[in-house]
Amino acid sequence: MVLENFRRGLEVTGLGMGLVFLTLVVIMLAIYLLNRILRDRSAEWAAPLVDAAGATEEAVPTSADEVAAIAVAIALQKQQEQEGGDYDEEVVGEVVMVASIEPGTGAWRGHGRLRAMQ
Amino acid sequence: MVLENFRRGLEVTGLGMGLVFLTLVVIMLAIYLLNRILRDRSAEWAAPLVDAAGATEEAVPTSADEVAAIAVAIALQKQQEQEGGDYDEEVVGEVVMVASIEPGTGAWRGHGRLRAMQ
Amino acid sequence: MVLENFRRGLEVTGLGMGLVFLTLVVIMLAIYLLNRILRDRSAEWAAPLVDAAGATEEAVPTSADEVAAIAVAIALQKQQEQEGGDYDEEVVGEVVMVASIEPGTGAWRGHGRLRAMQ
Amino acid sequence: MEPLALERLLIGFSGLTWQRLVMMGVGGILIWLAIKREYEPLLLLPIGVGCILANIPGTGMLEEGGLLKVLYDAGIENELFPSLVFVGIGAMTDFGPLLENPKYVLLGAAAQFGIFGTLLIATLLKFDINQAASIGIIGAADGPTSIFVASVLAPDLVGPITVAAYSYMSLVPIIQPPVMKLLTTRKERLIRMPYTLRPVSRATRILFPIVVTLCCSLIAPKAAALIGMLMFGNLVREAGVVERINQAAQNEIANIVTTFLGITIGSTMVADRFLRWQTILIIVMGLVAFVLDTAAGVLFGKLMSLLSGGKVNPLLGGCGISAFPMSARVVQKIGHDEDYGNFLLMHAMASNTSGQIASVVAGGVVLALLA
Amino acid sequence: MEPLALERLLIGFSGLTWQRLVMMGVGGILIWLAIKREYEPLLLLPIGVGCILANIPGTGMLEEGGLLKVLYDAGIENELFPSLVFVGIGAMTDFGPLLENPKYVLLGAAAQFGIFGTLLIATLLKFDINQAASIGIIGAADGPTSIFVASVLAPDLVGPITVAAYSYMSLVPIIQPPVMKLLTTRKERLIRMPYTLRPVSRATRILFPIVVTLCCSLIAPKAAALIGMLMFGNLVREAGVVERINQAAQNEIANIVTTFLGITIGSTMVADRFLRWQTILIIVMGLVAFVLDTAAGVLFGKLMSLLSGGKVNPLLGGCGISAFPMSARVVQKIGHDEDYGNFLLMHAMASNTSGQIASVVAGGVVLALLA
Amino acid sequence: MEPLALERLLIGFSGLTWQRLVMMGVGGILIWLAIKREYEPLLLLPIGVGCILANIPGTGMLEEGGLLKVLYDAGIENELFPSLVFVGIGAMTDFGPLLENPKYVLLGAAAQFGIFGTLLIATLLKFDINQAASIGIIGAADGPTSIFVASVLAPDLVGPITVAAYSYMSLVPIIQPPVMKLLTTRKERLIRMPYTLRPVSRATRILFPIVVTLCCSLIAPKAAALIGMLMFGNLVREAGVVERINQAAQNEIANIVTTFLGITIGSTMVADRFLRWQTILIIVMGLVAFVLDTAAGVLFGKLMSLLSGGKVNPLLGGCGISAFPMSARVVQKIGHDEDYGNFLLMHAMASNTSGQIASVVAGGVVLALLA
Ligand code: NA
Ligand code: NA
Ligand code: NA
Repeated sequence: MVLENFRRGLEVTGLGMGLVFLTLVVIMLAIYLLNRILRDRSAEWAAPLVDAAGATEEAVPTSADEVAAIAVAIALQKQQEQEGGDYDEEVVGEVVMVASIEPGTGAWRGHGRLRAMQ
Repeated sequence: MVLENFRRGLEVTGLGMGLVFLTLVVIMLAIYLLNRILRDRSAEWAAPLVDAAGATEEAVPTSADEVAAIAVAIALQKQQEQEGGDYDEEVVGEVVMVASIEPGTGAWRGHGRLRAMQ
Repeated sequence: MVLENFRRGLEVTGLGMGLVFLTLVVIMLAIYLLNRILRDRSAEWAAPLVDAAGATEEAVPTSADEVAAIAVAIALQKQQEQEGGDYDEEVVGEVVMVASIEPGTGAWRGHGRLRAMQ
Repeated sequence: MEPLALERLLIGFSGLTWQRLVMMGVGGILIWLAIKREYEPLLLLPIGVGCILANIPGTGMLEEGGLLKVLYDAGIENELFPSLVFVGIGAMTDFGPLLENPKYVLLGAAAQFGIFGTLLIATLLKFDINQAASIGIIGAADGPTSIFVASVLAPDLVGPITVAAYSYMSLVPIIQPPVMKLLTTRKERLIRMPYTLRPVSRATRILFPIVVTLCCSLIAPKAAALIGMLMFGNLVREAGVVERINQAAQNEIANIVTTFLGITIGSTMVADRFLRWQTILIIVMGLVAFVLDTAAGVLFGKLMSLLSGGKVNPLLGGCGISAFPMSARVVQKIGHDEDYGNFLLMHAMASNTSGQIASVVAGGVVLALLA
Repeated sequence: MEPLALERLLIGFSGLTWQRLVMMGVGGILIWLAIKREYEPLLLLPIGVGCILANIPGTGMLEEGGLLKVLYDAGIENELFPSLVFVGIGAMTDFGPLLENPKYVLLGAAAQFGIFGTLLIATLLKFDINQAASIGIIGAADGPTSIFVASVLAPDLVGPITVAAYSYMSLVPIIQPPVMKLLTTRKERLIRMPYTLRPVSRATRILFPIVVTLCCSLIAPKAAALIGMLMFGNLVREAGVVERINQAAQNEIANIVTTFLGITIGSTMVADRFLRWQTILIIVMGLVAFVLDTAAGVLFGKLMSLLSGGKVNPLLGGCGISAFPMSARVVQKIGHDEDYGNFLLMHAMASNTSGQIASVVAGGVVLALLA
Repeated sequence: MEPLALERLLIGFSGLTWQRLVMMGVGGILIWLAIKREYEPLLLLPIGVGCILANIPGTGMLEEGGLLKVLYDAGIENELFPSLVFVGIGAMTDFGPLLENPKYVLLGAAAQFGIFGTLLIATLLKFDINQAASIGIIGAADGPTSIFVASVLAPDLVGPITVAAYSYMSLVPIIQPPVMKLLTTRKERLIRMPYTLRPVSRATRILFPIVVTLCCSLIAPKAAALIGMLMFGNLVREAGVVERINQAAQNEIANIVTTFLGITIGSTMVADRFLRWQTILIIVMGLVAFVLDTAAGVLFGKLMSLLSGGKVNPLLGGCGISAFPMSARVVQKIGHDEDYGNFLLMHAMASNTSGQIASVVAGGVVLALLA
């Protein structure tokens, strides 16, 4: 019984590792293909615009802008403080993230949500 | 069969549109009635006060102002203390997180919630 | 039947109150014991550190202070722009809302969460 | 390894008929519409994913105990998901404009004619009466109502009907304007409607959802679950003392249910049920339903305009459907384009929210007559 | 249209008995209490809505596959909802004051006498033993415990019992003071209790919920689900390393479950089960239970005061019930009104939180003895 | 009171065997590991609580209608919970590094050898083939996959397997380094891999989850539920137009499910199923699986290094497992410790995320071959 199980296990191992490699090789090739085909067409899939309801799920630009502006100000001040320190990409990325301020429960935002559920 | 279905459909349409109109006419009359009866009594249903637990679910402006004021004070003090001190990367990261100020898990607020569920 | 139920009720009352007191006396003794044993060892169970992913779920006070400070600055500037005009509650309201910024989808924070679920 | 196991291993490929491939393509198109065109992405994206997953052979996800079957039984079969979505919609809807102008309630009733008109046409296209009614219900312009009714009367058609309903709701800004313009004269469209804010007491706002629940449920008891949940949500919104439930309805519950609703509806779109001529007919009929809705609403608007001595702009009738707030905005835009000083929005909102209620009532009535 | 269909169409009106109308009125009153008087609005408002919906004829919502039946089966029948609510309560409760003053644990035990005293009276009023126990459990002053016990011992009475429990919890500031004053002398009420903060180690806070779970569950295994979830919530709170679960327990889970708990409880209040003399007796008995709780607690407080040589203010006994933190605040207020320098709050909190635990134990014991 | 009732009353003590006490101790240890050592606290703490509750005698929580049984049936039996957790993981995972460096996909495949190697060893230890496969799946280094597979092939072993999987995932920073160092030369570890940011188009990011779903599901249909949900989560993340679902997946759904997943898994750890020699073997085999994963990955990394002319650092192979991002960080640290100028993190991330996908595929393949 043990040997029978082991024999079965060998089959499972062979077929299993084979299938895992097969699947991932296919995925690898698919990524290469996607990267090749879609490199130039990325502009076509532009970032989502403000939707028809005038409401986005994301931050409200105005307030976000304000906050972002402030964030930049802080970042710049810090940079000065650090006297030309290693001011890297990270900072920019984080400034962007400030935008995820929740706009509150304003009416139009509510409508934006609402519309998506009816 | 088609005609039978169509005949049935006509019945459904007649009864259906009739009932829809009936329902909405009743609702319309009810609203007129409510508006007439309740116009003068609106003061009676005053806005909900801060509940007995001393906690509201909404944001409490006053405390926010206070917190903001305190924050400014802290920020200013920090600036003075540091005077070009070791402001490290981490701080930038925290600017992003700023936002996660929870209106507080203060004890009384918790009790306000709690009371409602026992 | 009523008397039979009442008799049964007396049994339930006696046993019931007895068991309730028994349980709570045991709990009381357990707390005394815990307090005695663990008073000196409290340092050992230190507060949880920032986790390996560098992300905490709690708010980061420092950053909150900074944002709050900024918010106040905005509010003040707006007030000045309006030249003592109708500076109404709304502005304050917005200051409050700054607090609801989501910490973002920062990569490492995400990883912190992620790690906990795999 | 026995041959059986090998065969089972290849089920993914051996079972891959062209029909399933087509359906995966349909799923892909829905995802594309959701992301690229932003057509109701919260619904169409999960529907697309569900459609793709449901058409992969041999996954067992649609069988007893499988993930998609579990979700279907948990939320569609018993109509839990549409009901819960309505709690969220109710909590997000401000019926204030309707309370200020109760007469526009009638416009919502008129615009439900699309449901019944389409039902009639569908019977002529050889659909049986229950199927025809389910197709007509696309004219409710309301996702949960469509799912609710179709899952009772014609479970096999839930997929295409839901997809049609959500798609045309996204297309309201394209479908409605030509119909509205065709049926109105320029003079009618120029009718200005001054808006005076009439304060509505808090008591009215609180009693409104209760009254609506009672009226609708007594006349159309089968609508009670939907209208009850819609109005429960609205009561929670207006009560002001249950902010935790209000937030839960608008956020936690709405988000979680929406996620699973889409996937589950998508999973009903299996090849052998979806790839029929019927489906194309349903898609076409859905468009007819939206057009008839708009037409009936506008014509009724003209009647009201006539009776009121020209004080009502007939365009308002066109937005008596459930697609909120897109339809109200369409009316505002058309009026505004003709005359920069014409602001119909608040009136249109009243008409539009009445369409929300009327569509649920219509769904309940259809169920009462046929279920 | 066949006559059958027409009859079915009018079921909303033909089935509308006066009893159902009365029940809708009861639902309306509960909503009014929730909004206008703010009596436990998070529970009473949904209960009111559920009550109205359940009494509309012909909706099918209480039948197999209907919305309210689905919710009932999903959460009350199997006692899932009360258990989950307890996770949230545990996560929101700070047992610190109790850990600082363990002796007040006994006050929580004494105040459970209301359960058993009421049970005895109820048997004399011709309720059978299980019904009597379910009515007595109103004296637990604890919604989930009442639902948990009553849904096992007397499912028909879940509605009135739950409504009574939540209503009287809201009325604690009105019910308790006269009883407390009647049973204490002014001299007793003037007893000051200085509060010295005794630091409780983190290890104690973490071990406390585990120890309580073990003690309670071993002595009263039927209480394991409730006490286990209550203490799981508290462990999650004190552990400090599972903030996501802590937040989920206090927010997502608590809000979602609370929403459905109320509607579902309300849906059990159908006319033929609710409109009996029994119901009025239950409402009255509930008041008796709260009064007996308070009286037994205060009398036990007097005993402790005696034994401690006058160092314990007997008022503390009155807040050994589960209604937290209202009851503790009542005691603080009474003490403070008599003597502006008397601050009993922290001691009262200890007594009050012990009432939380004791009430669950009592519920488990009742189930163990009778289920 | 009849003797029967008294006996039932004491069931808590009379049923308290030493085995149950030991299991409560095990639960306590898990809670201690969660809080004190912070080993996957979000999972191990609830598991510990579930373990304690499940071993208290006479609670009825594991019987039909009991809380733990209800949760088990609702989420583990039908594999709903693991699937839903994957939606959250997908929404939290950035596959960007993998899309920039597709060749590292192969490292994820190689590191799955631990699953099969352990399976082979387990068969020699007299486990039957299904049990052996379930034990091997600990090597997926992936909680939900382990639960998913084990609950089908060997439901009795779900408890120890899940605990082993989560525990060793926490121990990755301790288990992997010695294996990695043992199998690589210092020269190999010093290989620097410059990282150049290659922009990945939004279209690629959006199509990636769909393509992965199709590839994996067609080859291993049994993996469709898991991979489908993982990739649904990722699509939701990348789509950018369904932020509500994205947030729900990462927060509401993830938190709620995680809470119950742990308790439910813990509840399978009852004394008579857990206290066997088998359990100890499973714990040991789990460690073997992690070691074999790492070894196979590193060896394959050496092969890639050889074939690429020394441009690939073999350490990358070691993080081709699902334990993300701990494993990637281990590789970064080892490389960095040897050479302060060596930054392997982004490459390691690619390898690590490919391990995420590969582990699910492996789970599906195992199910396809044995279920
Ligand atoms: Na609607
Ligand atoms: Na309690
Ligand atoms: Na994984």
